[in-house]
Amino acid sequence: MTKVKVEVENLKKYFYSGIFRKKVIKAVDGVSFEIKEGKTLGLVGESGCGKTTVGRTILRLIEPTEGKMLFDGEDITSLNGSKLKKLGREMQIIFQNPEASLNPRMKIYDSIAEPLRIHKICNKNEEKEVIFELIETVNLNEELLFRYPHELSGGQIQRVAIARILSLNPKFIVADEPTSMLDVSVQAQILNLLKDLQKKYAISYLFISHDLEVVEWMSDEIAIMRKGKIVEWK
Amino acid sequence: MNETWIALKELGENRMAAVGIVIIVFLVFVAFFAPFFSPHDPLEQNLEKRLLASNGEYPFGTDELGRCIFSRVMYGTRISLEIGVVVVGITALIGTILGVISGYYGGIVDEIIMRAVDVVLAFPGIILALVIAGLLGPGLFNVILALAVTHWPAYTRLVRGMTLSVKEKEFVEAARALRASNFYIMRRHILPNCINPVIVLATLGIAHTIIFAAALSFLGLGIQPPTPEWGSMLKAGIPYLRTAPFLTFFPGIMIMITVLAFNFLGDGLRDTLDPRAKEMIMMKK
Amino acid sequence: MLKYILKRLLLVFVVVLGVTVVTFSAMHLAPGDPAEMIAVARYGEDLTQEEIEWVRATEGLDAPVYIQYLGWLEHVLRLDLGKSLITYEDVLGEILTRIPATLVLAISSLILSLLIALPAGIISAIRKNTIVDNACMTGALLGVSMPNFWLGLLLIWLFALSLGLLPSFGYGSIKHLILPTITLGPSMSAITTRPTRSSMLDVLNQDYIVTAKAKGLDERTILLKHALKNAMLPVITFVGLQLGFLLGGAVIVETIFAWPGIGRLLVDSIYARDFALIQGCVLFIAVIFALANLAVDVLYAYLDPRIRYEKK
Amino acid sequence: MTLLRIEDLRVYFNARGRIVKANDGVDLEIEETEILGLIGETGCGKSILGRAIMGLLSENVEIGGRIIYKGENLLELCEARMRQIRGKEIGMMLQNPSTSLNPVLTVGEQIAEVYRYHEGVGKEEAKKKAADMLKLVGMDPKRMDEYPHQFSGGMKQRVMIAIGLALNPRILIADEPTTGLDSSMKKQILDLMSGLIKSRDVSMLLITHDLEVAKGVCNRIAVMYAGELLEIAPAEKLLSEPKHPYTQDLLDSLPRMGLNPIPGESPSLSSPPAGCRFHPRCRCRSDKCSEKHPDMIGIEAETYVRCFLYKNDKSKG
Repeated sequence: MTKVKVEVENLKKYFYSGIFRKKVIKAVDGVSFEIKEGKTLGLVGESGCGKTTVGRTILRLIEPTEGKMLFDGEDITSLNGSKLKKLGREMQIIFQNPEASLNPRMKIYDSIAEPLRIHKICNKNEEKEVIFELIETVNLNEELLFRYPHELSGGQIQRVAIARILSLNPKFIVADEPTSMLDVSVQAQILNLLKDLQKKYAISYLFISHDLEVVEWMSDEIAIMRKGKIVEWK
Repeated sequence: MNETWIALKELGENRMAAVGIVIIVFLVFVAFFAPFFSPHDPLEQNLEKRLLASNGEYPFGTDELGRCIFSRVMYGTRISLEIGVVVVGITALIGTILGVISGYYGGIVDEIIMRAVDVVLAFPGIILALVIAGLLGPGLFNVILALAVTHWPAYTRLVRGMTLSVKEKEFVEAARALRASNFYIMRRHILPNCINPVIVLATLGIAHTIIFAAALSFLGLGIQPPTPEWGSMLKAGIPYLRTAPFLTFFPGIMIMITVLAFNFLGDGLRDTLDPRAKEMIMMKK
Repeated sequence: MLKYILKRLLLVFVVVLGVTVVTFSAMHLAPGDPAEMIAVARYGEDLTQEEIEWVRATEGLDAPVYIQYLGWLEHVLRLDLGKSLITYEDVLGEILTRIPATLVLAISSLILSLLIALPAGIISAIRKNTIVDNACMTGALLGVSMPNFWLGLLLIWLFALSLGLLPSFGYGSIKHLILPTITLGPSMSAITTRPTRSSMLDVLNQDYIVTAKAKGLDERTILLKHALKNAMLPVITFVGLQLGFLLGGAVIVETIFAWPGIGRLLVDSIYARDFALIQGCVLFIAVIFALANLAVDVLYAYLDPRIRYEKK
Repeated sequence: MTLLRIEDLRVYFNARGRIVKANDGVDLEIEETEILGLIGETGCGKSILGRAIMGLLSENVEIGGRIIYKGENLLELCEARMRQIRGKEIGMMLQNPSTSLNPVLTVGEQIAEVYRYHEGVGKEEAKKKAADMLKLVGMDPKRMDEYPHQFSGGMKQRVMIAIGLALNPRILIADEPTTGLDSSMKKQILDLMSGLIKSRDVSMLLITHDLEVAKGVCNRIAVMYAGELLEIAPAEKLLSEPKHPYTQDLLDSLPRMGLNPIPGESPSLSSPPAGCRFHPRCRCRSDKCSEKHPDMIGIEAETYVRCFLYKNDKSKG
């Protein structure tokens, strides 16, 4: 039996607004699921249903209001400090908007090197080797390394985004509408790349999208969200 | 080609910016070498030769105490540039740091910083500077202090606004997902994306500060005579406006040229550094 | 809307309080003994220590700074700004007699500046990168770079001293108003021209202008009906912020032209180190500035339907 | 009957020293009462084509070729004549309804002004006609005094339709009318548009990147790639038996066809590859493809393709 990689129990995230914090928006309202090693859970829903918040919360980019999250059986709901930093190597995220997902003032090389430097994974000499290997994995041309993001196409940027998190060797990736802003011909490239990587490195995905067809193609299991709750499983 | 190089090249092609740079280089040269090139000691009085019009010995004439206006104007460059650069250096640095912190952390820190900004901005800048300089008494240090107190909020406001929008960008979230420290994110991701408008504002700020400083001196609340300073020279020239208008003419035009040069440069920088302006507008307006 | 105004008024209160704290602290951080300075200002240089101590005691300067401040504040809340330390005139009365002169100057300068800035900004946006545009923008830069104290002196020299057409100083007739207005108005217009232009350019690049063109509307309708109102909204806020420039400029212009406004009163009271009067002027200017900005923001909110109909 | 004929349209402009050929020799006809889909990926020049027809490109853009409408070349018309055609003869809906409506004018006014301007009717009359138009697009005419920000995205799109169809133009150019809408809303808007267009005998040029959108509504589809058309065919036929390798691959890259990617990236419009513009990504390429630029040829009835795989069939086409 494959083991469970990520487990979410009764996750809730409420946003409060108004002068007396009385207005409540229940962005996520009691969501539970588990994702097995090397498998993909698809999360579908229309805009504003809370699917993005779920992804951000698991990564602890947003603190949950209630609920529990487990990674490899360990409770990560209130992890902090160096343990949380270490978790950053295990769980990563890919974003929707290629235009905004790379720092426009950093060369592609530095963007890809960033995770290596933050987590002090290798020294300067090895760094170069690792980066060249990474871009080969995602099928990018070496020439692009010394350009700026605005000189790249959306598909290329998405590859860079994938390459940079691969350097950490993550076991779980939240893919938040990674292709919704790409052309169909390029969308297929990225989705295929994600699938190949999954096979190669046994990565688990939480694949978030509004496009049911894409999710069906990508996922082993599908949860449909509406108004903060999972309303249907497929 | 290198991005910076392209930007510099574009700046050079911008006629106004080029004029600004040439004037500024010239002024810096004048300030630096004033002791070598000024025909007279700017403080040397010669009461027999007071209020002389332009002549061979005194290119811009002499003032009410018989001092050489040309030499005084040259030395005046020093003090104006010094005030401009020092005030902007301090305020841009402090203002930017506060702005990044305020925008990035939000909450109570933001609240405190922004209320401080409100207090300073709730008051016409020159008047606040005037009150502070007036109360602390004249002198270079007090002028710089008064101008610094009134100028930092401009940077804080600008940078805070930019930080708020950059913070929402996905690359910042990506860095957070990488578990980069807040300091790292501010230094590597937020700051570089705010810096261009700060450079523009700082350049225009030098222009602004030079006028303010001269205004303070003009009102007798800044640099005091006999120090050669353009604003106080103007003030000293008022009684002789009818008989010897050149007393006010030369310092005035120097202020204007200096300020204009920095405004030209700032304007040119705005065109080259502002990515929105760079975008080609191809659809019909 | 009412809630918004109330919130803003509260902020005005906080901010004005802050400003007075700053000036009050500056007064007490200032070098020298305030009691001695006041005594000198009142009675001349020849003073005994007793006389100085007497001034200190009668003016309450022996109390700790925060007590002095709270005392002052308490009087302010009763609309009592105290008496001038030197002339014993009532500060509030003194300020109120000076306000009209400043308002006349500010309003005439504001009108003049808008009459120049709005057409110049709009035309340079429409005729972007033409000679007209370049001329307007260069003119604006020249205007911003022109110190108004120098401009004032040049105008006096030319129109009053050389040509003898206008009075060089004083207050009372339209003629007296002309030179101060020309000193202040155009330099403010120079500041407003650029934002007007860029706001207009911004609007002209919006999709709804393309929609208007696609409807087949003519240039005039598009400019006057579709572009202008949108472009003017940000300019209104900007003009609000520039009121500060106007008040600041008034200080200098009033000094040059011996114009009996509040700006000159402030400068004179600084020269005299008349703390009560300084504090009163500061308070008044801060309140005027804050209320004017509030009025501008309310006007903006009223004119922009996106804000007007926000809560429904 | 051909309503509008585009002949050899070339739209070039200068972007930081490079010549961008946004449209490079486009030939296209819009027939009476048809819905013509113009399909293409980001940056292929399809929106430029729509704006070129309306004369809405800025002066620094170089335009060549001809756009013939009712015997007149639109590219040569004076601004005054062009204004009469815009809105009245050819209507247009822009991509993003949130930015395409004027925020400070009521939606009623934005519809009514069209009548006042083109038909010279009075204020009241125009208002009444605007109310009718709102009703027609399924909105409550009582809301005509509200401002755009008070409406949802789908509602705003309805207002855009009302503006586009207000004067009952002969052609409506709709540029990505469904971007930013949720899938259920997408369908509603498309159904509304195609229904109105059919009932009013209007032709439509539907510009979109979304094959699914084009599928349900279009009669014919033209496929654009890197500034030129690669294939034109009746919609059914194009979707069931695509001829051009690009069209085939594009369909194959849809999720339901198995998400088979096309390798590589679309070329930049300032330096397209020599020969056939698609050849670097094409799985059928031969040496000829990189050397010679293929012409658009008719191969079957109403089917045109720009590819060396096919032979010109002069009897048809």
